[in-house]
Parts: sequence; structure tokens; C-alpha cells
Amino acid sequence: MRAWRRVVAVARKDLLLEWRGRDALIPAGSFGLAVLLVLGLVSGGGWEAAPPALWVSLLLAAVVAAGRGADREGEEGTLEALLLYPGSREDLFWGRWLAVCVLLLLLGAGLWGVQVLLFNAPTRGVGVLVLAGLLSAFGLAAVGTLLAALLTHVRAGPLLMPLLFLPATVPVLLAGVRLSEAAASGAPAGPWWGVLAVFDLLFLLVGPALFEVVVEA
Amino acid sequence: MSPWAWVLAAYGCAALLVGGYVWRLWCRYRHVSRVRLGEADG
Amino acid sequence: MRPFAVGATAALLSVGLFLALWVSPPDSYQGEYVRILYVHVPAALAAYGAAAVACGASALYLWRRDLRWDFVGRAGAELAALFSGLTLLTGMLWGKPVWGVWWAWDARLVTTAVLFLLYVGCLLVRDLADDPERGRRLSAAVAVLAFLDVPVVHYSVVWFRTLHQGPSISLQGVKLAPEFLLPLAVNTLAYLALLGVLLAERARLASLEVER
Amino acid sequence: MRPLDPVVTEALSRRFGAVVALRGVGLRVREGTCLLLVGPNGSGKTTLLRVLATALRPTEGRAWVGGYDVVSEGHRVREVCVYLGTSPGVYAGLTGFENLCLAADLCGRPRRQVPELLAWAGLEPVAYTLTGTYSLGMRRRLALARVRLQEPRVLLLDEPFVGLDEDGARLVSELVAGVKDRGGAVVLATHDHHRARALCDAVAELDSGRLLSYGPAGLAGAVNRG
Repeated sequence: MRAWRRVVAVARKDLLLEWRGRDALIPAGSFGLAVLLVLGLVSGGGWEAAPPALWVSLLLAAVVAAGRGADREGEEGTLEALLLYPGSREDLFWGRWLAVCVLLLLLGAGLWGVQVLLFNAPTRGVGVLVLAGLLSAFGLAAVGTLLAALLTHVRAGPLLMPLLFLPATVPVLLAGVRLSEAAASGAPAGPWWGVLAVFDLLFLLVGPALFEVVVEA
Repeated sequence: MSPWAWVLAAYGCAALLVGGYVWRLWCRYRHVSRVRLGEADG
Repeated sequence: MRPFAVGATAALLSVGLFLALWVSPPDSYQGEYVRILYVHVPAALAAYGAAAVACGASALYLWRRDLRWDFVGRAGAELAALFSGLTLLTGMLWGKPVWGVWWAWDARLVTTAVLFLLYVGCLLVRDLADDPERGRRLSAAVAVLAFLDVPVVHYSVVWFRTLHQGPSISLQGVKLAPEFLLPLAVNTLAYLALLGVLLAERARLASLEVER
Repeated sequence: MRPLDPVVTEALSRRFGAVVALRGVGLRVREGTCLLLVGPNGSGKTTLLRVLATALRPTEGRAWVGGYDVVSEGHRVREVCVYLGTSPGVYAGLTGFENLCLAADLCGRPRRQVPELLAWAGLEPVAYTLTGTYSLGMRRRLALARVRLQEPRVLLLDEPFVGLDEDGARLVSELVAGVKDRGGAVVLATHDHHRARALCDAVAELDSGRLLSYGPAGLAGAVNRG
């Protein structure tokens, strides 16, 4: 009960700060938009280029969004205060994870809408896409939260973020693209639900444990 | 290009990379042991 | 023990080289290029071995906080980057004449590239951390994360390619006859021995540098 | 051999690369007392407090807070001890009220204490404005209210008087007195000896990470030298 209260408190704090400052959603969203535009431009903007463009832009936007939550703690010694409260630090991970999940779902929804407009993409199979979006948001938020915490005490941390985040999340990218294609064409999804599930399971199990190790003094 | 050129290029790469790594290890060994000897001298 | 291990590794490497360059016949399909595989495949196995060692030692370091595990973990991460880099280079030098392209989106190549990037990141995190102790902890975390992630990456790339289009020329098509198997086995053994020696020496060097 | 005293250190050392911030510091703070740490800038006061608060890991030596080892039982230490560093640790994008509610949620205290704490800290008029608009003194008052919310057994204060007026300094005295009355211990590092002297029972003087002198507040000349 107490752990749940702590998780919700951290997530609400992050989202409230985000709502007042909008300093993650707007930069990450406009960055994703720029990527989508550029990819559409070079690929000719055919509807078959839409799923890769959508997922690449989402992944790149996630790099920005996940890093921002950790940056915000840098000032005023709030991170140290947060870490020195009694109670398990896994709760802090889950709180931050929840907030990043919400941001990623908003980003994903926005980018999907723009992609439909820009690429003239079919809007069939929205249910499949929503589920794929949810599952990938869980995994991406876990990796992002862990890496952002890991890189706060590393020089040039924001530059290392993509180097670690993008290779590590290749499975989400591939699964997302194939599931989007499957949703659009009504084809069977193959092993991709399994890939997403295994990826989520891995990082939701390992993430909190490594987070505790990463943030300790 | 003759096939052997490709083969030798691959083996050359291996020799260069591994050799370079060993060389670097060796230099650092010498550096460490020199510092230790220096400390022992005074 | 140490001179013996180094000598045995050098001997194995020489025998492997001899078998690979002189004894092994050219392959009917790949021709002389098959000789590149005698360094490519063992290097790939050594890279995965080094990554496994890095993961295990890092996990042990995070658990016990014994510096000796960190030395091994660091050696493993460096060697994983080295051998995966070598695998990529030799893979490209094989791919260009045989496949006609420097790079194919083959699952093995992509997975090795991901491994290379993650371990380079691991080493960078260690060097750029604001405190050496923190650097050890953070890079250990990355080493564990990278090793767990790599199989998922591998299978997703395999399925991504194979379910979409027919597989291009893959290694599975090449049957291994005994005359190719022997040099491959000896070279693999030699590279694993080399990995072991380098791991031990790198870890020893790290411990010497800390004592200083 | 768990020590009974609330704060104990043994041969405590901490290095930052080549820089040695603490060298073999051994201290003991008894129940119901307050220890004043003095020393010039860079003498290791903040490092010592941060090691005790589990914000830093010691390089060598051991330390116990509330009877718990700061390295192996850090989570226990955090249950009995509160550290207030030089930065107040409040979110500029949240109001005073929201900051304290967050603190209450995180340490498992009821939220209904929050209005009363804001009144205690004299922040009632600005309770619903963002702390980004607060002065330094007001943010520090908010941090003091957070300490009071947690009611720690061991209180670690780093320059608690900075930016505070007489009224604010009284809040610090009340907190310290409260901890001492409950049989806890306070370790306080400051250059403001006039305000600190009245609160402290013992003085420890640090220089370049070394403990120069340690004794009852009345006897040691450290306060004047520091």
C-alpha cells in the first residue's frame, strides 16, 4: 500500500512538472515530427513507408523524452532528496517509469495521427496498434528510465543516451514495424507479440534491480 | 583483386587489431612496473 | 602456469594459421575466401564468450562488490568490443567478394554490430563517469543489460528478415566437410585460448594499476 | 557489535580520485546531544555529513547511524535519519503545499499534517504559489518543514542558517531541540558559530579531512579558531 502511494506520488510529480513546463513533450514531440517529415520526404511518402517512419520517429522522440525526466532532477538537489527518503528505491523507478509511459503513449498517439496525414496511411487495425503501442511503451519506458538514471552522473550523458538506447531497443522497432504492417494489411502478426512480451518482461524485471544499483551513492 | 588479397586483408586486420591491443597492454604494463620501481627507489 | 598458457596459445594460434592458410583446401563454392571464415567465426565466438564473461563478472561485482570481479568484467567488456569489431571487419571482407556486398542485413551481422555498439557504450560510460567507483558500477550495469538484450535483438532480426523476404545466401547453405571442420575447430580453440589469456592479463593489469 | 550511540564513525575515509576529503575520522555522538562540525572550506564537513546520510559511500572505515551500518544497511539508516544539504531540494515547479504533500507521500506520513507544518514554517501566505518564486530563505523554511514532517531520530544539517532571518533560525533551533528531546542526535556543520553555539553540546574541528580536536562545546577552543 505504501509502495503504491510512493509510486503514484513520483509519477504525479513528474507529470505535474511536465504539465506546467511541457519541457519534455514539446521538444520530444517536435523532434519526432521533424524526423517523420524528413523520413517521409526521402522515402517518397508512400503508405508502405509509413510504419518504419512512425516507429523510428517514436524511438528517437523517446530518447529525448526519457532523458528529460532525469535532467529535471539535476537542479536544486532534488534527486538527492528523493533518494534519501526511507523506503525502497524501486518505487522511484516505477514512478518515473509510469510517467515516461504516459509521455510515450501521448507521443505515439500524436505521431501516429501525423503519420496518417503525411503518408496517407490506412487507419485499419487500430486495436492492434493500440496494444502494440502499449506493450512497446512499457519496454521503452523501462529502458529509458534506467539509462537516463545511469547517465546522470556521466559526462556527455545526453550524447551517450542514443548510443545505448537505440541498439538496445532494436527489437521494439522491428516488432512495431511488423505489427503496424500487419494491422494495415490484416496479415498475421507472426512472433512479434512474443518479441514485445519477452522484451518487456526482461526490462521490467532487470530494470528496477539495476536502477537500485545505478542510483546508489 | 585476387582471392588471396582478401584473405590476407582479413588476417592482416586480425593481426593489427589483436596485436594493437596486446601492444597497448604491454605498454601499460611497462608503465605500471616502471612507476613501481621508481617508488621502490625512493 | 602463465608462460605455459601464453606458449600454448601461441602454439595453437600458429597451428591454426597453418591449417587455415596451407592445409585447408579451397571451398567449391566460396573458393579461397573460405579461409576468412577461419578467423571470422572464431572471432565471433570469442566476442560472445567475452560478453558472457563480462556479464557474469559484472553481475558478481554488483552483488559482492569485490574489485577483482570488476577487473574481469572490464577485461571482458574491452575484449567483447575488440572481437566483435574484428568480426564485423572480417565479415565485411568476406561478404564483399562472396556476396558482392560489404554489408548484408544478416541477423548475425546486425547482432554483432549491436553488441559492438553496446560494449563501446559500456567502456565510454566507465571512462566518462564522474567518479571511478561510480564508473565501475554503471559500466557493470550496462554490461549486464547488453548481454541480456543481445539474444532478443538476434531473434527479432532473424524474424524480421526471414518472414519478409526469402533469406539471401546464408551460412547455413554451406555444408561443412571434415577438411574444413578441422581448421575451424583448431582456430576456434586457439581464439578461445587467446581470449582467456588476454582476459587474465588485462585483469592483472587492472589490479596492478589500482594498487599503484 | 552494534553501537548504541546514534552516530558513530571509525577511521572513516573518503577519496575523490586523488583528492582525500576525509582521513580516518573517528567520532561518537551520544543520545540527546548535538555535535557542531567546524573547519575551513574544503575541510570535509559536507563529505562527512553526506557519508552519514548514505549519499556517499566511504572509501575506508565504517560508520553507524542509529545503530545501522551506512554501507550495508543504508535503507535502515534512511528510515531514522534526515539530511538537509545546502540546496533545499524542493521542486521549483511545484507549490509549497505540493512539495510537502510529495514528501508526506514518499515517507508515508499523513497529508493532513501539511497545512499545520506550513503554518509552523510561516509559509501559509505562499502555500499555493510555485516555490520557483520563493526567496532562498523561504525555500529553506520549506525544507525545514519537510524535516519536521519526517521526525528523524538523527538529523544531519549542512549550513542550516544560510539565507534565514532570526525567525527562520528559530525554526532550526526548534528542530534541533526536538530531536534532542526525543533522545536522538544532531550533527550540524556551519560557519555561523554564534547561532550554533547555543544548540551544541560538543564541537569537532576538521581540517583537510582530518579530525583536529573533538570535545565538549565549553572546553574546546575550536569554535573561536574555526
